[in-house]
Amino acid sequence: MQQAHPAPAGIEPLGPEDLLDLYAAMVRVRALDERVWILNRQGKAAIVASCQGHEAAQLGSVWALRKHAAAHFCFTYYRDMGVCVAQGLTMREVMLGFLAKEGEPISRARQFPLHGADVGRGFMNLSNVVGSHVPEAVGWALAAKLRREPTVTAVYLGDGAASQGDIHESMNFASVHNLPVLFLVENNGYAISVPLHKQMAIDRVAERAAAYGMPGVTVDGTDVAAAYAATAQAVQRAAGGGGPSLVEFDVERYLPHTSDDDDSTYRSRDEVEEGKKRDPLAKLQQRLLAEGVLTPERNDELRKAARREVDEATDAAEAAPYPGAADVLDHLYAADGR
Amino acid sequence: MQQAHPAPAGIEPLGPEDLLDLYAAMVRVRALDERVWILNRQGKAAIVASCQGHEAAQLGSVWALRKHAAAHFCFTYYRDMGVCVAQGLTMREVMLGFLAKEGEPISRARQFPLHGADVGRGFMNLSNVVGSHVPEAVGWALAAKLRREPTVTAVYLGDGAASQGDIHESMNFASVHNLPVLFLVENNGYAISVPLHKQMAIDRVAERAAAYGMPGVTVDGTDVAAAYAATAQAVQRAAGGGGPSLVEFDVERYLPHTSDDDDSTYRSRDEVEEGKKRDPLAKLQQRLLAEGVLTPERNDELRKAARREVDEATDAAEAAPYPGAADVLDHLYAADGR
Amino acid sequence: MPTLTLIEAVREALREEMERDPSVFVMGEDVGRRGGVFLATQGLVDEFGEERVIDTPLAESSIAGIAMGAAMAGMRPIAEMQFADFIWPAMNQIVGEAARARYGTYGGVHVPMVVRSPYGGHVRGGLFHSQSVEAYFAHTPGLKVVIPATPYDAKGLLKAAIRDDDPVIFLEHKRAYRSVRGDVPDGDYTLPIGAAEVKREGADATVVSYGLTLHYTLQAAETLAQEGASVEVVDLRSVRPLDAETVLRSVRKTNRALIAHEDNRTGGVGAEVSAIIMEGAFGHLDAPVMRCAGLDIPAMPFAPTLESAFMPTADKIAAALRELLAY
Amino acid sequence: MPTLTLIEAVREALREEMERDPSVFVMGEDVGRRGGVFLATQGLVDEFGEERVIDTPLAESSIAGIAMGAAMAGMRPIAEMQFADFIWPAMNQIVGEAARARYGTYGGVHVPMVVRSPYGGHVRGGLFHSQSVEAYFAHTPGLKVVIPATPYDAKGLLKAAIRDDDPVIFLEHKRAYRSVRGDVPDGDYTLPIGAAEVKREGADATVVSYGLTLHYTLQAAETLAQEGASVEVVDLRSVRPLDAETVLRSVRKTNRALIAHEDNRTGGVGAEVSAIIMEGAFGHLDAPVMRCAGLDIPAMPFAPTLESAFMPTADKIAAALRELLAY
Ligand SMILES: Cc1ncc(C[n+]2csc(CCOP(=O)(O)OP(=O)(O)O)c2C)c(N)n1
Ligand SMILES: Cc1ncc(C[n+]2csc(CCOP(=O)(O)OP(=O)(O)O)c2C)c(N)n1
Ligand SMILES: [Mg+2]
Ligand SMILES: [Mg+2]
Repeated sequence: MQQAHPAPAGIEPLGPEDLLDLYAAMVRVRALDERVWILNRQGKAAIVASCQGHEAAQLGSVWALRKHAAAHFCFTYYRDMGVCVAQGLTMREVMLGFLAKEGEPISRARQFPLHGADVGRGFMNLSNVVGSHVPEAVGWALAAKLRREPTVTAVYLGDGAASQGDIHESMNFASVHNLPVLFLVENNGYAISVPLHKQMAIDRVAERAAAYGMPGVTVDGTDVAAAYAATAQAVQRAAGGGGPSLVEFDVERYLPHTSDDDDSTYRSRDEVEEGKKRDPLAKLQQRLLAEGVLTPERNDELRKAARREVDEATDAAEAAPYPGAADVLDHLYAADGR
Repeated sequence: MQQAHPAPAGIEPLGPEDLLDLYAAMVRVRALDERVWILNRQGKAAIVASCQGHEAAQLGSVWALRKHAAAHFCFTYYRDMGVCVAQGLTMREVMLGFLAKEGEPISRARQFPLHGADVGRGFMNLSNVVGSHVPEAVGWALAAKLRREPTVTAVYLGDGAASQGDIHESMNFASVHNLPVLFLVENNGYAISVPLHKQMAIDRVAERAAAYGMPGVTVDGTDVAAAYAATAQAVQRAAGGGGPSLVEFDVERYLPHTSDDDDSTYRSRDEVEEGKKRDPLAKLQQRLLAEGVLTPERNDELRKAARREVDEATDAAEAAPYPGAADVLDHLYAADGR
Repeated sequence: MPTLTLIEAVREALREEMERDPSVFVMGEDVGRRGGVFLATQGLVDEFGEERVIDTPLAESSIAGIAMGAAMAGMRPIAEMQFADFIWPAMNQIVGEAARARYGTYGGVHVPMVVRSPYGGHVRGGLFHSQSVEAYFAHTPGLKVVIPATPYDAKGLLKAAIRDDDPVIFLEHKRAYRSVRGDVPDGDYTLPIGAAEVKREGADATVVSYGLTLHYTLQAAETLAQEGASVEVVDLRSVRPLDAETVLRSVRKTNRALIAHEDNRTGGVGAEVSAIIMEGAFGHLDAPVMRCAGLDIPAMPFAPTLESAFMPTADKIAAALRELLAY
Repeated sequence: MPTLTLIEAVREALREEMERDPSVFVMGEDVGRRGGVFLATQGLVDEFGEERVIDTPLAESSIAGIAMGAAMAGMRPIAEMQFADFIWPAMNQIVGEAARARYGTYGGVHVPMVVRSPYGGHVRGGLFHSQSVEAYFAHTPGLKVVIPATPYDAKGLLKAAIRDDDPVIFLEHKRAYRSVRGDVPDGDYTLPIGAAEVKREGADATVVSYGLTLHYTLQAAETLAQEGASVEVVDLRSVRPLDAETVLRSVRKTNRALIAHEDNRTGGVGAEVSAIIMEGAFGHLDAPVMRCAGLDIPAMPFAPTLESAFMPTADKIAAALRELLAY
């Protein structure tokens, strides 16, 4: 088997089974993502931020956490459907979130889709205030250190978020205290409409890592093996007491920022088409077919199964009622818990 | 004449007259600083943050701004008495501030000593919230750029301030917009009691400059020629459209943080004594005497004149009344101006 | 007179002020090519160029702080906070710095800056795209806080805010942006900041309101009119300075008052208005001053059912008025 | 019973709670070797080590945010903001994040964090070391805001705050730190957060107060007693939750109310208390509820003359009481 991106020293490259697993996961996430966008266009989902183009980074990094840390926890942001699904959020649950229906498990439809917390399944996304979760993730890692727990905390953020003061403070504190935390930057070159060169005078967010004395690396975040390997190395380091790292994934956002956005005023169609050529799903499919790991038949099956799962999830969510308002005051304080 | 610290390329080293000028200024500032500390111990000055140990950095940098920028403006912090005096604040005015008396010119005794603004004399220190002035300085530089004015803005800050998110955001914005602003870091190794290694995992604040694609340099900030030369180079760059720079001055704070502080719990006396060996005033005096630029007689005269000036300033401030409260509501809004 | 939406009025004011005064410029996230996520700044970059319409990095504290610095240096920046929910990282620069600069320098510097921000909900914005933030800033001496309810007020007050020599927080209700239309004269006019306006005359009760809730209040007043009650509606227009005179004049006439706002009830602007009426019209009151406000939960949940439960709607205001009138 | 100063009571509560529960830890600027700039944490690093007494970099937003993260993970952090004036950079983490975490996850996570901070003035702290900040947080659903006036309350309430499963802002008046002494029992006790206390009984008027001003209020009540008036003094002790019951019970008895606090008058806690009395005791009032508060300027000027002009002193409270009683 050909190894396009050799893994860093000490990291065993992903085998065919893992790659197939990852591929299946990416197929599911893509099918789900495409559907919620359609539901938005149908007026059923109020807001959608697509993870298309980011899947390899999201799933590859979770695989690395799973395999190289005794325990891990993910602080996600709105674009991280892939991470949430990898952590075990079901399609039905995701759909309940997009349609804001009764039974939505992580915020009870109080929040935007994919926002809320599921401590049991190891992820949270508390707020829409970009960057705010990063110090919280560092605090989670501090708690793990103080309690001598083996958890590696991963915090996902965009290139835009990296401009926030909170990120500076967080990376600084994490490095002073040598905390087991990974800063995983999904750099898609845009903060909504603002291109990278208006966000920073350097080429890569990873160049910032040196300012905190931590390792920083940029990898092709559309290549799942590369995303896996770079993250795995950082996980090993953190798990072994080596402290924080920054891993930057070079990815593409070839859809508008969210379903509310129209990117035609600030991005040329050529640029968008160029971006689509880096589609992580197509790339992995091509590789696996070429390597014989995936057969066309198996591929068809996977895709059909994903669509079926999405259909069922959609039907279930559409059939569910909106939450009743009787509990609108609940869970403000401990005493208000029901 | 021997040149202990050769100036960077393109920067003419300070001549004997400038050095004598600088020496005289340092003598004045030191005399003033020592007196306000005494006034605090006498219960007359409510709060004092001493600039002893920082004078070469403060005065050397202002001299560089004066000589290499067509115009300049300084955003200072509480420890920058040297900068304020170099910008023209008189001893009497400084004393009115420390004693909070009527006639204090930059805040009318509404604020701590050395806090307020004097746009005419080119400095301001609006607040005690550490680091908050840094984005404001960047905004001042942005205005200069938009108005095509040749002002170089200098913002002074401590090593402690450098941990604030605002500093990250400011340096980033300044570099993206290539603004004529200098970040002048007076690194004395402590934020009150917190030593550098608890503040950052790197050795020097200047290592952060690369994270913004700007030059960063650390110099001996107790050597006035070195402080001058490093700043001059950054000023030239900014004035020439080259954008922002970070200059870090390695200095000593061998007194407690402020007159409210007791440093004996967190600093060994040995460390403090070591620090005193780098006294910028003693070092410059020794150099100028050795080089024959300063005679013992001239030195005596300078010191006596400074003491006399301090005495007069103190007498005047002690004789002045506290401000009346009739105008306590004035200047809240434009309409409240009197 | 042309009929504009509230956001069109905002855009017109921005454009005219930038034309009038070269020291006016706009900065914020996505304000350039994108024209702002609500399109308030649409077209400005084409007309005035990238120097005066600055797409900033995603960093609210520095957006406010840099604007403040430029303002002290003589410019008239208009800083956009993309949603009011994201103003908190800028709190120190606004409340700690900008609000105190003039006072703390005895007039040595001042901060002619406007911080514009879309606020409020009922647009499926969920907990973090729906918040009302005015009470925090209305409590802060040194700031002005303007909240226009109509396109006419929006244009005239935004122009006044830009020309004001002190920092103004200018809050525009997101749901009002396109749902509220009204006549707006072409060309230049300003309205005084700090002057409330009686938007509907009445005799039996006063409702003090502002922003989107003003419109719900007017609907409620109409409902009550059909029930035979005459309700006066006072639009504060700015919550700092707060025009106590106009409020008191109305309450002294009607002898009953309700305050209606979308912000959380506890410690909201309604509390201050209630206290002002207590102090200035105690002897005139036939009933206690009442409040109809957003629920005391942290902003507005996402599900439509929960969002509606949060909102002080026309129905809820009408119900509160009936209670007030029945007292 | 030992007599302690307020800051000694704070220190004792911290020490006892850290001893009791290994998940309690302290973080902030200079809290370690230095023991805090007011010495509230003096000695803790010797007893509990550097892991549980963390000297942080100078960065308030992350101090709050990191504490919040650790709290969600099951720790009980006590984050110190060195002066309340420096809490603004942390506003987003406190108001935007910590206050909403439980609500926004339907109880999925919660934030058992305490943010301690010295507040208030009359210590020559000038514009940036004197501020009262409680109204901002009292307006925020999801937070609790505790302000003890006595050493006894400080110890019992701080222990309750540390054990509370929700974020508590715990404000300690700087001037009260060493000037206020009182009996404090050795060992463990807690006081309920959200319960006001009548600190002096009276019949002719009620003053609602808290913090340092409570002591000035008691002095004023004493003065008025000498003039023949009997004044009841209610100490709120927490301004969110705010114990409306106790306030209303007192006002229904005395029929007159004054609110006294050091914070700026406009939009302060006094406004909410006035509105609550309006709503809950309107029929009992013989006079309008009045307010005696800090001037509406951005915190307290440095010169002693100006500082005194700002403060609601015992004299000013007594004068306000005379006006109230004469109504
Ligand atoms: C503090 C804050 N400011 C502004 C916004 C509005 N906003 C939402 S997403 C976004 C851009 C984020 O870009 P990036 O971090 O690169 O993530 P991406 O969407 O590209 O994955 C902005 C400006 C916000 N949610 N929070
Ligand atoms: C935002 C903020 N946090 C905390 C403080 C309290 N404080 C005043 S000075 C200081 C240390 C500053 O250290 P540094 O920046 O290194 O300056 P230095 O005093 O050493 O010159 C601290 C923590 C403050 N004034 N502002
Ligand atoms: Mg991006
Ligand atoms: Mg320092």
